[in-house]
Amino acid sequence: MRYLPLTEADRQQMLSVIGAKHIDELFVDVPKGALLKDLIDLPKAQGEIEVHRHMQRLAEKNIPAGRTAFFLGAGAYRHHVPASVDHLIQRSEFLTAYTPYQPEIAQGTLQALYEFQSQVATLLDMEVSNASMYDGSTACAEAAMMAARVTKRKKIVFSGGVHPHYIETARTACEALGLEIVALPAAIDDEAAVTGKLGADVAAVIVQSPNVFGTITDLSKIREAAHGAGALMVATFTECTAFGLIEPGGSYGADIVCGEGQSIGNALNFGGPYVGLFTVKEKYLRQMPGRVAGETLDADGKRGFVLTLSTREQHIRREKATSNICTNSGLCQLAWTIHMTLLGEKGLRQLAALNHEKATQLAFALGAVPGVEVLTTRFYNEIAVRLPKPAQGVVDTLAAEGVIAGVAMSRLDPKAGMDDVLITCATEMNTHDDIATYADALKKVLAQ
Amino acid sequence: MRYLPLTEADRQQMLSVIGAKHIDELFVDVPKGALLKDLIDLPKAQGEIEVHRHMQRLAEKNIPAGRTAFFLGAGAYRHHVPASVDHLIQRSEFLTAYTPYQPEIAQGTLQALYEFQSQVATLLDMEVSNASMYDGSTACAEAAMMAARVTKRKKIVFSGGVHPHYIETARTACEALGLEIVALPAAIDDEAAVTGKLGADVAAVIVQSPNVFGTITDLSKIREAAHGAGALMVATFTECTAFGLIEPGGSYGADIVCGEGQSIGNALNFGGPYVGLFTVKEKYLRQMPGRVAGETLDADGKRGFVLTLSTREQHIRREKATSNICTNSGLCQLAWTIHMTLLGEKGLRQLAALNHEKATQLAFALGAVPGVEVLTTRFYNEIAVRLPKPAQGVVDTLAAEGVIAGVAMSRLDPKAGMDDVLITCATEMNTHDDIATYADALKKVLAQ
Amino acid sequence: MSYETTSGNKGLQQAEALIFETGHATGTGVDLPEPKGGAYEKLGGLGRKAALELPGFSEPETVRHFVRLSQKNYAIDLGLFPLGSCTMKHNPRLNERAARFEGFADLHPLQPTSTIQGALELMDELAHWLMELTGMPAVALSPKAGAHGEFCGMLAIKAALEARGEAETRRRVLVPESAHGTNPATAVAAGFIVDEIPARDDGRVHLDDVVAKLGPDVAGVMMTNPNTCGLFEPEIKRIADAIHEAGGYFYCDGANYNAIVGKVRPGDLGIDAMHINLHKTFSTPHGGGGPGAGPTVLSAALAPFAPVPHIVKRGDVRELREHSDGTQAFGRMCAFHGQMGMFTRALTYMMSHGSDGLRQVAEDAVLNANYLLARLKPHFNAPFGERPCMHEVLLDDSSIKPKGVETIDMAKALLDEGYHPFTTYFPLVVHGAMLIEPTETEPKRELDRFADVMIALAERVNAGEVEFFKQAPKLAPMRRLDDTRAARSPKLRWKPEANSAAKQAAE
Amino acid sequence: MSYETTSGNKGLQQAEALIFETGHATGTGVDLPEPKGGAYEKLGGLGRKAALELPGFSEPETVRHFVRLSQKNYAIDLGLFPLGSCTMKHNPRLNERAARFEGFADLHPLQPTSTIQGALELMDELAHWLMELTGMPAVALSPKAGAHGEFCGMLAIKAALEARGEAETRRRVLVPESAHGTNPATAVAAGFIVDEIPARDDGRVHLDDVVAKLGPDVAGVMMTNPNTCGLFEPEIKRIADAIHEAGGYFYCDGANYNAIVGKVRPGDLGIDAMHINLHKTFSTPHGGGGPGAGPTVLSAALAPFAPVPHIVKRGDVRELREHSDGTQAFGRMCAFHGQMGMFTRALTYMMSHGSDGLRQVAEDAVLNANYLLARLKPHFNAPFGERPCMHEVLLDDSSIKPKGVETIDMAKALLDEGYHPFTTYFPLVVHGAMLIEPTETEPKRELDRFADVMIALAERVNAGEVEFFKQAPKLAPMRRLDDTRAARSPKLRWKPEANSAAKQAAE
Ligand SMILES: Cc1ncc(COP(=O)(O)O)c(C=O)c1O
Ligand SMILES: Cc1ncc(COP(=O)(O)O)c(C=O)c1O
Repeated sequence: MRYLPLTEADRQQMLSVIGAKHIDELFVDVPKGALLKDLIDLPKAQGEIEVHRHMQRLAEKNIPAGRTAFFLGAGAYRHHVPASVDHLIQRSEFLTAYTPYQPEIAQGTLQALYEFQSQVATLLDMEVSNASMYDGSTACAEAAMMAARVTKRKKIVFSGGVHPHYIETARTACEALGLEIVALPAAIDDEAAVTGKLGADVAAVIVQSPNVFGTITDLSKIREAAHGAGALMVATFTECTAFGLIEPGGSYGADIVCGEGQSIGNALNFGGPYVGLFTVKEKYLRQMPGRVAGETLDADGKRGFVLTLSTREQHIRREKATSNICTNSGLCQLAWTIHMTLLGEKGLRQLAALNHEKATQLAFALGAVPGVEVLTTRFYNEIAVRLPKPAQGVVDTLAAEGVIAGVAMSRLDPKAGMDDVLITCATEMNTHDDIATYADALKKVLAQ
Repeated sequence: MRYLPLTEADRQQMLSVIGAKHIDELFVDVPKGALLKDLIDLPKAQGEIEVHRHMQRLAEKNIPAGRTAFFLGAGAYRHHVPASVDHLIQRSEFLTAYTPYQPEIAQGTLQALYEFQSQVATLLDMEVSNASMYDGSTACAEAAMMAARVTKRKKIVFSGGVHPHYIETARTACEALGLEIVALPAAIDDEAAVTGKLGADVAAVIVQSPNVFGTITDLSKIREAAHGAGALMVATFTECTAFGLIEPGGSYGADIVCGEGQSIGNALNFGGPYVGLFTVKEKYLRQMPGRVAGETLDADGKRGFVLTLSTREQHIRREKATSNICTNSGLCQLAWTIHMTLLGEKGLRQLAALNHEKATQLAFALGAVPGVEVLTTRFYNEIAVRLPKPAQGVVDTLAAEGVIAGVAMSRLDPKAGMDDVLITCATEMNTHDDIATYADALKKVLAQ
Repeated sequence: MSYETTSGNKGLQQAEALIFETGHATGTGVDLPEPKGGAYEKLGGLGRKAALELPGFSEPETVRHFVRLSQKNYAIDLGLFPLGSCTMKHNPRLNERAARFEGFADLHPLQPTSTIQGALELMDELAHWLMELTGMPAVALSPKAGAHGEFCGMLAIKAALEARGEAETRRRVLVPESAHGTNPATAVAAGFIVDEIPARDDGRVHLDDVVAKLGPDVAGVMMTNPNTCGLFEPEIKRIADAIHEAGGYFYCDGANYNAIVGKVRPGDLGIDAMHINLHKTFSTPHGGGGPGAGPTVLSAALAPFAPVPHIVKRGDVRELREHSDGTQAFGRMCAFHGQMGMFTRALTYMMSHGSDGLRQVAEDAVLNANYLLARLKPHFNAPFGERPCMHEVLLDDSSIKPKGVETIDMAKALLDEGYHPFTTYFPLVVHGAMLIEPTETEPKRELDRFADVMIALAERVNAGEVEFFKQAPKLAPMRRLDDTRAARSPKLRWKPEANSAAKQAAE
Repeated sequence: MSYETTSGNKGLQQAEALIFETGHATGTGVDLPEPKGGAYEKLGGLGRKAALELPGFSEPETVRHFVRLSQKNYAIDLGLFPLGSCTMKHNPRLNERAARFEGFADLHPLQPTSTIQGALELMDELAHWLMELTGMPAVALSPKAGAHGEFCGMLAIKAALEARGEAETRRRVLVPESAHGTNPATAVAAGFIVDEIPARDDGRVHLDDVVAKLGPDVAGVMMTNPNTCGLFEPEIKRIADAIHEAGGYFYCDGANYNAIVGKVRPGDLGIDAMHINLHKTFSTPHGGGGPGAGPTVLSAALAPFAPVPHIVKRGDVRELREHSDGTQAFGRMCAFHGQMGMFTRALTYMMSHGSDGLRQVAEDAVLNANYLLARLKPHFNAPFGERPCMHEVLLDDSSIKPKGVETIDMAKALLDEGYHPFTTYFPLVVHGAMLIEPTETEPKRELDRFADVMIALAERVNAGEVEFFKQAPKLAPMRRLDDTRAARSPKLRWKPEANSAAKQAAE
């Protein structure tokens, strides 16, 4: 077996050093009957050629985004990741390292983490960032739980613009802890509904901007209302490139800003692995979940980095930990940092402007299709449109034509009562032709 | 421009340190009128997205071997290269290093070279290997020239089984030096014709086994005849995996054994880059072309490796050099070494046996097609067959059916008078189904 | 041999400042068309006002920065990485290739299901392998790492209790003292109360201790098997039976599954839920801290409560059920379907090994650990060394501490010898623990060299060379780093005002 | 800080033996079906008899072996690699990706042309770029490196002379003393006789010197421009005219084309043939010694003699002409069509830069070199430093040698500072030459750091620290290696009998 270096001779020799005759003597503690005599009924070992072929066959049963006119976002975005990013994250020293528990031989990972934290905090205009969460949805759930810890309150209010999957993820986690989730009705423009709903029992109000319908929101009023009620404001997001063009939650005084980082450095990957970004105000640092790298000195007085503040974490605090998270999104976080380093302020601003430009072109093109109404008026790269037919059927029909038009709101939330709403987005990857193809195909489908 | 780090501010500042006002002041030596004022009429800079798209579009105008039933060899072979090979050769420290002129910071390259030389010499059963040539054809040409130097004679005899492109490459190089090339008529079994032709003016007889028709030859008689005439025997090859199963030239007492290494570690790449293998008897070492790594000690007495015997080479010997070669096939040679390390004796023997097995299956299947005659009786993984029609047309027709059947001998050598001969090969990549598809398609085409 | 160079480099070891110290806002490594300007701006006046101050680098500078950083890391690809509980095995490169196939990597999780049939089939195949290997009837693929899998399993238990109307009454979860920190943290996150089973001298959980704690308020137990001391729990089956009898469920932490894959099916031991760290047993790369994946197998009792999404097969076509309404699913673990990029790697790994190779994995992992145990036992205290271990060797510093050398010093001395050390001070139940997990991908000669080094270090302890250890590491990229200083006044990000000070320190 | 470790490692620097010392014939990292045996054997009794004794490694061991080796190398990705004449610029990663597209990498050179239209189109595009940039009407793509391109160009000259019936009479080729070794070696390989043009104090080739050597037996001249001293040849155009007038041809070594790409077209200078090292100017990776690619542009006079294969366009379809019969082609350079893998990379590079970016390449390369010249001139002797240089700075050791420090010592001291040194002792016409080529992909701060280091070293020379230099390197993976010993009794491969001795040395 190509991955197993021991030879039969090695095995015999090692057993004799151990003083055992047969390998099963080392499994003595396994209860009688539970030690399998036969092989489990699964295929036997296969060579690279065969396995490669099998995986390729499976891959080719899918239609990759790049082979279509592609306008789907809603939590995951198709951006160009420079070739050097994937090259660098595949370096053995990054790819096959563990969590940097021995900082003297892990400065590569640690310095990159420190740079990541610095970039994320800068991008989101926040004071402190952790070293990543699993993804945006779990980061958002952690924010809800953290807010409950900070405020010692039990009610979490979700604005009507938060991605339904984020709400469900948080609901699953929070209800187990006995927290109450109040999810306001889905709304293209969700600001007004939130500000009214905040009583003295609210731990946090969670808002998303750009929201799931693409709407961008001035969060000042919500922040005022939240803070007025003694609640935290959590600002979440699914598209982090937006903050190259619009103000992030931190600029509106949010207490926690968290969301999905996939857009930078990471491929679509059918939903994972992604990278959750998580930032807080410094005063809440001790309640922050997840790892964090910090600066220190070595015995010679040289600057270096270590994982720090681990008394918040499960391996020290156990049942009193701020979270149970252990393994996080290391390599995806590294990809984020590398891509962000390549972008810099200049590249990020250009990228964001380009996304916005494509989205305005898309809005214009779709708005010109008879029967289609563009619902989102302030947006970054995503919009919601109302169709004269149920959106799910339109999406399916268009897919057969090679157009991935977006996602029907009814798929994300069947109970929202928005069956005719389609969420659609454009990025720097969309050409003018793509947009024309989409609009033409939509016109045809709607005319049928 | 994403690859150019200087900013405009840097440029201005640097010019002022230099004491120049404008960059063109640094180009003062360019003759008046030759310094271009305008941009050359070519497209301007493009981003990764656009260039990627363009290259992909070109790539997709080809039909990759793997998307066909593929049976083409004749100098380049489709084998499986383990994924780890490509991963390792892309390590920055290998990929972006230069020729190891500073051995203290190039031991990675140098030790790998030493291992390569050791592996190649072992595989070919020869005493000394160099550090690689461009490819098999140029290695063979170098062997011809080296034989002329060693023997101080001017006639090179090519057996009728040598790849026609190798003969043409050697002819081009040798005739410039005033050497005479005698190419014997192409012959499936070329042994007998050679032994008769060797006079006292012959510098070398060059034979290939497996030859271009796949025939493997006992080189003992040719060796005897060559040495009897005071000539060298040069054994060349295009398929180095063969020597996991058959005796290499070295075992027959060849003076120079050289050929193509592509089969191990290297993709088809439409013909290049490949890696030429070049080995000699130790007594001819000082006449060997190309670089070579050797063992030595450092100032602390530790073993290390350096490029050595450079007094043979152009950068020291200039017009008296054994060759003008400078840049060779570094990274392809590294890929060869890595793949060979993965194979080891065990894997190589299995690989070779598997190739042979597939080729016998192929010979059997094609032999059963009405009108087809299998011409090669002793072979490794390649055979020649006689078709009842001109082979070129059959190849073209089959290509349209998704079968790449091999190459018509008339394409390699239109003057050989073998228009009905097809050269076809099988490797570990061919499935049973592939072979059946091929045989069926051939049957149909021949029946038309 | 050492002197201060002008460059700050030491031979091949390159000094490297922070990007914030050397980059600038106009630097960039991407070429994008200049935006056409605000003509069509639809931002509603919410455009970003202040400068971002994010440094950018050209591609050459970026590549160099991260290549330089990378060389300050240790990694499996450099040598033995015997970090106990972490299963640092070789990461096959075929897996990396497969994960990057366009048909997997360039697939959006919300594409119409007609366009993702291969992806769903792959998930089903992976599920099949996991279920067959563990002998369990169901698996939830979506958990994103081990701890997330624990959370999934405990939520399934909670949902099952709820379905029985006992969620309010059964809130106590028994967790051995030796458990990994994620276990108690997870139990609490799932709304349970942790009740610790105290450690025993033999490193095992005793049936009696469990039985003593059972009662009508017990939701279940969270045990690790093989456990964190590297031992198989001999009474596991009987403990499971006792728990079930008492109306509770058995959660098994499967982090150490590598020791028994193909040899023992957790389903045969009475387990109700177990996460599998694909980044351990099934070799998806650790990547310096993630990503992982924590599919969680479930017993028949818990299967109905598995979280969405579910894959539903209708004839030849696979569909996704994405909402829990109308099902017993307890909810949703994350936005999408889990760590697809890890699924492709893990399936590639499994198919490469096959049922025979996976069994050999367990045997070789256990053999390698016992071989190290045999070689090291004469030189160190092995608290449970009387019986064979599983895939990990547990030593402690009790024989060296009296001579002034602790576990941490031994670890730092290993850095100079070119090794990543063992896991230090875990499990907590053994003082000065050194937990060594070689894994099956180490050849014998690497084990021997490591054992030689450990023994040579033990001899230095015996020779009284305490300062040697306290000064270590001396040959690593950095000397010992000051954790206390880092935690005392945390500096967690680069800040412009700290700029010049930091720059000085870097030089 | 240094001591002998038990493992032989020093922190992250891993000791690593030869595969022949640690591998064995039964080890393997591939899984192939066991062959079914000899039933169908068609070997005619010529099967391999003796054991091969090729060592094999599992994949984990193989990966580790080569990763460990790799870390003993310096590379562009680690830092400045100012090796004059080698143009060690950044290698963009997009190019690596493009070269690996299945549609290029998995293509056989002899596939029917209907299946390779994209490949032929790519070659045509590359040819178009090269011809436009150089202002030349033809290009032979097949040469496999620079020296092979020289050979191609000289054979084209020979063929042109033959066509004129002057091949026998015109055999003398003028080559400046400063030429790279490949030039005279190539001329001889092509059957010419080398006549050296002696060097001049100003590092240039003088028209007078050339004219003095012209005659009816002169085939041509081989000059390098910019030349190996890093200078543009001011009289190049007039030299070309003189050569042409005398009935000869002008071969230009294009190794230094990076300095003028987009700024000057060689075709405007009267050049008849010039190779372009795609692995220099167009950034295909050097790979530790290759592969390269040496497409050779040809003037109208030489174009008819270009070697096969030729691409022939018929309507929209491209065909290959693979035999020289019926053409004036001088023959064939190699078995197939040249270095396709380099063509994809080079075209990707060219399109990324565009005509504007390529011009900027030349300007920045020249600017960087002149900046270094300005900073270093006060501290070292710059033999031609009075005028601007092109992309290379030429220093020599005349100012330091009297103090006991030579070029080689300076080079070895740079190793400790974390740099690959300049090219040493080339060109031969300058004693103790140090030829520094920074390339355009270096940011200013890297140039400044390098200059600081060079200046600090110059100060050490002035301070009389000769031993410091003679002992260098001290921080590199190895101390100074003994070239003489290696050449005296060459050990060029591992041999079983030498096994145990070698093993001892490794330990
Ligand atoms: C015993 C044990 N349980 C649980 C975990 C948590 O797994 P993860 O890091 O994948 O969340 C670990 C990881 O180190 C572990 O060792
Ligand atoms: C001036 C000069 N000419 C020719 C060559 C030979 O080119 P190649 O190494 O590609 O054969 C070189 C390479 O270093 C060179 O510097």
